[in-house]
Amino acid sequence: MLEIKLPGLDLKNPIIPASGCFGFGREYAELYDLSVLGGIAIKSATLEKRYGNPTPRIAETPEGMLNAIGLQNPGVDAIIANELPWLATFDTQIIANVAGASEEEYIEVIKRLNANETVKAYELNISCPNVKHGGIGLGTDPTLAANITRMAKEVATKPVYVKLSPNVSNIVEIAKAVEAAGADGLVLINTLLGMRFDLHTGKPILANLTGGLSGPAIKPIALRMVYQVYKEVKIPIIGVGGICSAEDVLEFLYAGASAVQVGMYNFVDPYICPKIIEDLPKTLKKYGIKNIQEAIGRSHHE
Amino acid sequence: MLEIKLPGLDLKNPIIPASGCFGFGREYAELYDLSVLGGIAIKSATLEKRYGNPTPRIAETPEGMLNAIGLQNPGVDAIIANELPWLATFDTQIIANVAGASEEEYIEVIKRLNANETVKAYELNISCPNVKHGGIGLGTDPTLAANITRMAKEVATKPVYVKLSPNVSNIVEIAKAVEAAGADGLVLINTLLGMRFDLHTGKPILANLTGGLSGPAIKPIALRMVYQVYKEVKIPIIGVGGICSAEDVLEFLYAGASAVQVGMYNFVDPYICPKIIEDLPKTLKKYGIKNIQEAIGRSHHE
Amino acid sequence: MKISNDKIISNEKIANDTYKMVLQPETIPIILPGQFVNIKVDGNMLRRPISVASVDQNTYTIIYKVVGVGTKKLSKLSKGHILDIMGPLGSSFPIHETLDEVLLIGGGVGVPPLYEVAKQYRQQGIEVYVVLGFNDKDAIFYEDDFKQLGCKVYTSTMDGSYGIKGTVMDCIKEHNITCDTVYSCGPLRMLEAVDKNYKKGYLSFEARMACGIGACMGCVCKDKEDKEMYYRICKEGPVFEIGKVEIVC
Amino acid sequence: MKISNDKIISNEKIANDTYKMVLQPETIPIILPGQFVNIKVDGNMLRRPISVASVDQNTYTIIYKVVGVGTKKLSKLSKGHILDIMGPLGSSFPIHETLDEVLLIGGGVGVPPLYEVAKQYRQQGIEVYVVLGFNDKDAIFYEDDFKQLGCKVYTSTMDGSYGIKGTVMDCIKEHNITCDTVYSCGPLRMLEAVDKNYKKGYLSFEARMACGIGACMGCVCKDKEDKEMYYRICKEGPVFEIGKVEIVC
Ligand SMILES: Cc1cc2nc3c(=O)[nH]c(=O)nc-3n(C[C@H](O)[C@H](O)[C@H](O)COP(=O)(O)OP(=O)(O)OC[C@H]3O[C@@H](n4cnc5c(N)ncnc54)[C@H](O)[C@@H]3O)c2cc1C
Ligand SMILES: Cc1cc2nc3c(=O)[nH]c(=O)nc-3n(C[C@H](O)[C@H](O)[C@H](O)COP(=O)(O)OP(=O)(O)OC[C@H]3O[C@@H](n4cnc5c(N)ncnc54)[C@H](O)[C@@H]3O)c2cc1C
Ligand SMILES: Cc1cc2nc3c(=O)[nH]c(=O)nc-3n(C[C@H](O)[C@H](O)[C@H](O)COP(=O)(O)O)c2cc1C
Ligand SMILES: Cc1cc2nc3c(=O)[nH]c(=O)nc-3n(C[C@H](O)[C@H](O)[C@H](O)COP(=O)(O)O)c2cc1C
Ligand code: FES
Ligand code: FES
Repeated sequence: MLEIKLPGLDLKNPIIPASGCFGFGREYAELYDLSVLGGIAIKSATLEKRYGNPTPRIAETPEGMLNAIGLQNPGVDAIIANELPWLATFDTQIIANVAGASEEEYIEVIKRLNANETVKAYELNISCPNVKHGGIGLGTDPTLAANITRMAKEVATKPVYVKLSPNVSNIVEIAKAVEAAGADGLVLINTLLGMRFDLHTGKPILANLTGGLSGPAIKPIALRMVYQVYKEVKIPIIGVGGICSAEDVLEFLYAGASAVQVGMYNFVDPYICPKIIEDLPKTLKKYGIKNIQEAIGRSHHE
Repeated sequence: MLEIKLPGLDLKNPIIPASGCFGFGREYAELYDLSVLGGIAIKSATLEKRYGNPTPRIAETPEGMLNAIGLQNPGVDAIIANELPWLATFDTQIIANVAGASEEEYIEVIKRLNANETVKAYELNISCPNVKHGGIGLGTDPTLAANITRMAKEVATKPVYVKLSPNVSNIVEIAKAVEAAGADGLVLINTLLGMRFDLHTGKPILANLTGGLSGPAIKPIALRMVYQVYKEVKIPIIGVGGICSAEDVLEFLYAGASAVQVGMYNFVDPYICPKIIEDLPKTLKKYGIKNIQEAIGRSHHE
Repeated sequence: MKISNDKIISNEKIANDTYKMVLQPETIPIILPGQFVNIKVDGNMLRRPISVASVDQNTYTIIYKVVGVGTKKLSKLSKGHILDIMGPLGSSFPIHETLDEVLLIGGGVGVPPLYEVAKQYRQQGIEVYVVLGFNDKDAIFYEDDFKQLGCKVYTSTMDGSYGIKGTVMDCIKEHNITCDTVYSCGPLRMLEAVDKNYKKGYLSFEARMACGIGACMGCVCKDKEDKEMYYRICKEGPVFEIGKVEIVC
Repeated sequence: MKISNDKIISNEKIANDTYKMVLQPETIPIILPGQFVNIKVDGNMLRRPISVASVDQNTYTIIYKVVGVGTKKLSKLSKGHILDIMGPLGSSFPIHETLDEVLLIGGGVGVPPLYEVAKQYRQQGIEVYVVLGFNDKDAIFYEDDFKQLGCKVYTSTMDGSYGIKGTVMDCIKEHNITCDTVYSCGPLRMLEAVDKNYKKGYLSFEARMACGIGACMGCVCKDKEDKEMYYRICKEGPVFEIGKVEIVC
């Protein structure tokens, strides 16, 4: 009742830890068997190793947090060499999140991952500031978003999901542009830009000044975007933003998501993903839903 | 130490209940003397009486709420006749929030309020869907935002503050457009668009489908926008979004706000405004701030 | 209206998912039958509106059903816990001294606010018919309490596991209750039926609320005739004269 | 590492804004000196990392200072309350059996994790010098506890209201302590000074954390030499060999 098939992804259940919130799974593998997961979206891969932003990188907010990690990762080659073979030992679907400071970097990362059999799909993180466009995220401009999608689709040998930024006036416009450019699916949403200030110093808490807001606080915004986009596109949507219970998953399915990702709540409760997977059948039953498929987009039906 | 002078507004302290969260003050006047408040932003006034949206209009979210009231108000003439004379009996500064379904409606509302001495400033609510522009808020397009500001400034006999929508890719662009069009100040931010779903029916909880997200959940977003806009404009900013303590006020001042508005927290604790006003001097002292002025924009200094 | 720190004196399950909580306020306010209190639940933003079921010397009682996170949390609280409560709020069921008999129609957790009405009428020696509707036998509560006041109590269940099978309207028909002044509280569909069948009396409504005191316009309903006229359920309501409010199910 | 529901056995103020909490876990894990636990505080998202000060039969002790909302809430909890705790986490202070003497340098709430180090060295009969730095007399704690272990304890305060006036480095100079193997924990400026003046030993660092287990990269620091190399304070740390980590104040 929990299975769901999406382009490239044969999910035994719709629960996927979100990129950046699960590393490459090693820490969580000490706590539970990763094979229980529907899939895993691994930390954003860039071409070269990246250290990321200076610290502090973390600030707490009401029912949420800000992060400004800055895409710290060992680089795509190291990921292929050290992380993917290990991840291949688990019975779960690996989604490679791809990022870069220029369009060319995305493409090169994808090229290197193409040959790897462990990776089942790509997730383009188009929220990060792009040096070629004056530090603007590709995700805030429909033309740029469509362009990188098209470029990715040209080289990718696996389905391409595009992970959209919520910091936009019109999410539907971006989603449609990305769909028209050939995206196989959408991931909604990345973090909202936020800030906190230190009461003593008067300065921003994060060394990077601003950071990405995630957690239950943003759930209503994520739900709204999934709902609006579902109405206007045909490709499947993976919902993400503030999920921390089977009830939350159900809300995202109703809104139009076909699967979901769990982000910062892994930090609050490292067992949250297996817990949700365990709760999901009871919860579906409680609300009279026979299977995941029946719940997807239910708010839009008749 | 708490006084602050802004265009048209001579505030004894920087605390102002936000529009729509305080009605016309009558309910709260039963609880405390409204003269303790720096000012009051009254419920959005439209030309005619408006009933607003169907119910349910309210949904709860983590550290926040959604509302879809739909600008229910008795219309500007009734406000002038019944509410403003009564509000005039308090020693506080009245800000009239102005809304409309077309530019002409805003202008007509302003014209009728011009003669009223109780109103010290206008606050243009440009977040509401505008019939003339296909239901898009004027606040998501810099040209439309500048245009309504210019029109308002032409007829207004009192300073005009523009209350911006946070549902935009680039808040600075809108803020600068509005400043260039003659705005005397900015109010940042209105609500973020969100949704919730009923687990039993699968349908959106709000009859209006979407609603405006407010409360502590959105505070980091509001702080970020105040910070970004402060860097780029010269006109004063009134900060709003999730404020529920004197510490929150201090964060907004650091970010660049000259005064603040308190919205949905009035519902959680109807005494929140007088409480914050009482706490503010201690809090400033605790963090070594001599007066409000010293805290404004502190995160940007040296 | 005031905000008060009320102490939980007891909090016990009285039926399926249904709890009865006795609260002791700092100072005892005047609470009229049908009024509600608005309860802050730790970790939730909006207060939960719950009707007052009965008022005693220096305590009052509420009955609530666990339907979501807030009422779930309430059900876990123990004796001695202090709750942040706003109230009493809203309009009340008027008690008339010139009536011979009244009919109280309650459904589910709409039953409690009628108890205080029954009490006050019985104190005046007026005949009180009480018709209660529940989903099933396990959901039933307060039947005996009404009987102890000397009311004539008739109960129905939707599944027929107790009393008359069917709605409260079925129950009234079945028992040939002819009293024409009603006081009613319960699910909207029930209120709609009562509104259709009676001309005299009062109905109590629910709505999702934010402020609870009339400031936010979150809880409005329309006048039945004048579509321009609206009422705030938290302020002009929750109790309205029958026929006054447009009922949209 | 595991998640455990630990019961508060006691929670008392031991100095200005400083509290000592004794906790009883469901099953007693092996906790090494210098490791920390990550505590969930009701109503807050991120867990609060706090070092373990000492480990006993079936309890362990933490010492924390009230600096913000989370520690404030902790300070209000009473005996019997159950806390959701993740741990033990991170690296530990290695205990060497071949040393003659060690010098522990602690500042403020950096003092507690050194207590278990002192205990283990004293159990081996090794000479332990302890230099403690506090802001003022009212902030002092644990001085006697170290003395009772048989350590040589020297205390300084920034305002001179007790012991040597000045920093821990002033105190070491003043008392001519020459021991060259140090274990240190405290404010970053203090660690910087210790790092500059000693070649042998261990430092324990702090960072704002999200996951606390090495997954999020929230808490990283850089290697002092190889700027490409980084460490996670929650995983490779919080304890590092002196000279290993780049210290940016
Ligand atoms: C005037 C009034 C009197 C009431 N009296 C009683 C009573 O005596 N006993 C009783 O059991 N219930 C009563 N209710 C209903 C009660 O308020 C809801 O069941 C309760 O708020 C649900 O909270 P929750 O957190 O458990 O549910 P959730 O669904 O988790 O609540 C989410 C949000 O929706 C609101 N909400 C959900 N259901 C309702 C509802 N039916 N009416 C209003 N708001 C709702 C909640 O207040 C909260 O803001 C009354 C409602 C009103 C308006
Ligand atoms: C490995 C480690 C061990 C520690 N051991 C102790 C100890 O034994 N005793 C003690 O009193 N303190 C210790 N701290 C510091 C302690 O974690 C913070 O004082 C505490 O988290 C503050 O929480 P708050 O809610 O009171 O402050 P707030 O300022 O309200 O916290 C807001 C956020 O910032 C984080 N934060 C604030 N200050 C710090 C800090 N100095 N270090 C890390 N995160 C911070 C909080 O965890 C929270 O996520 C340790 C920190 C680390 C990293
Ligand atoms: C610490 C942290 C690091 C993240 N890193 C990435 C990343 O590298 N790439 C990416 O696409 N999203 C990243 N995200 C965003 C999450 O994948 C997710 O979209 C977002 O946090 C919203 O989900 P949540 O509310 O469940 O956390 C990160 C989020 C957090 C909290
Ligand atoms: C119930 C409700 C009604 C509101 N009505 C209006 C309105 O009429 N005009 C307006 O400009 N803003 C309105 N707002 C937005 C608030 O003024 C404020 O900008 C927003 O709620 C963010 O502040 P908060 O987080 O403190 O609530 C309303 C908000 C709420 C919660
Ligand atoms: S709940 Fe705010 S007006 Fe009724
Ligand atoms: S806190 Fe997440 S890696 Fe250290």
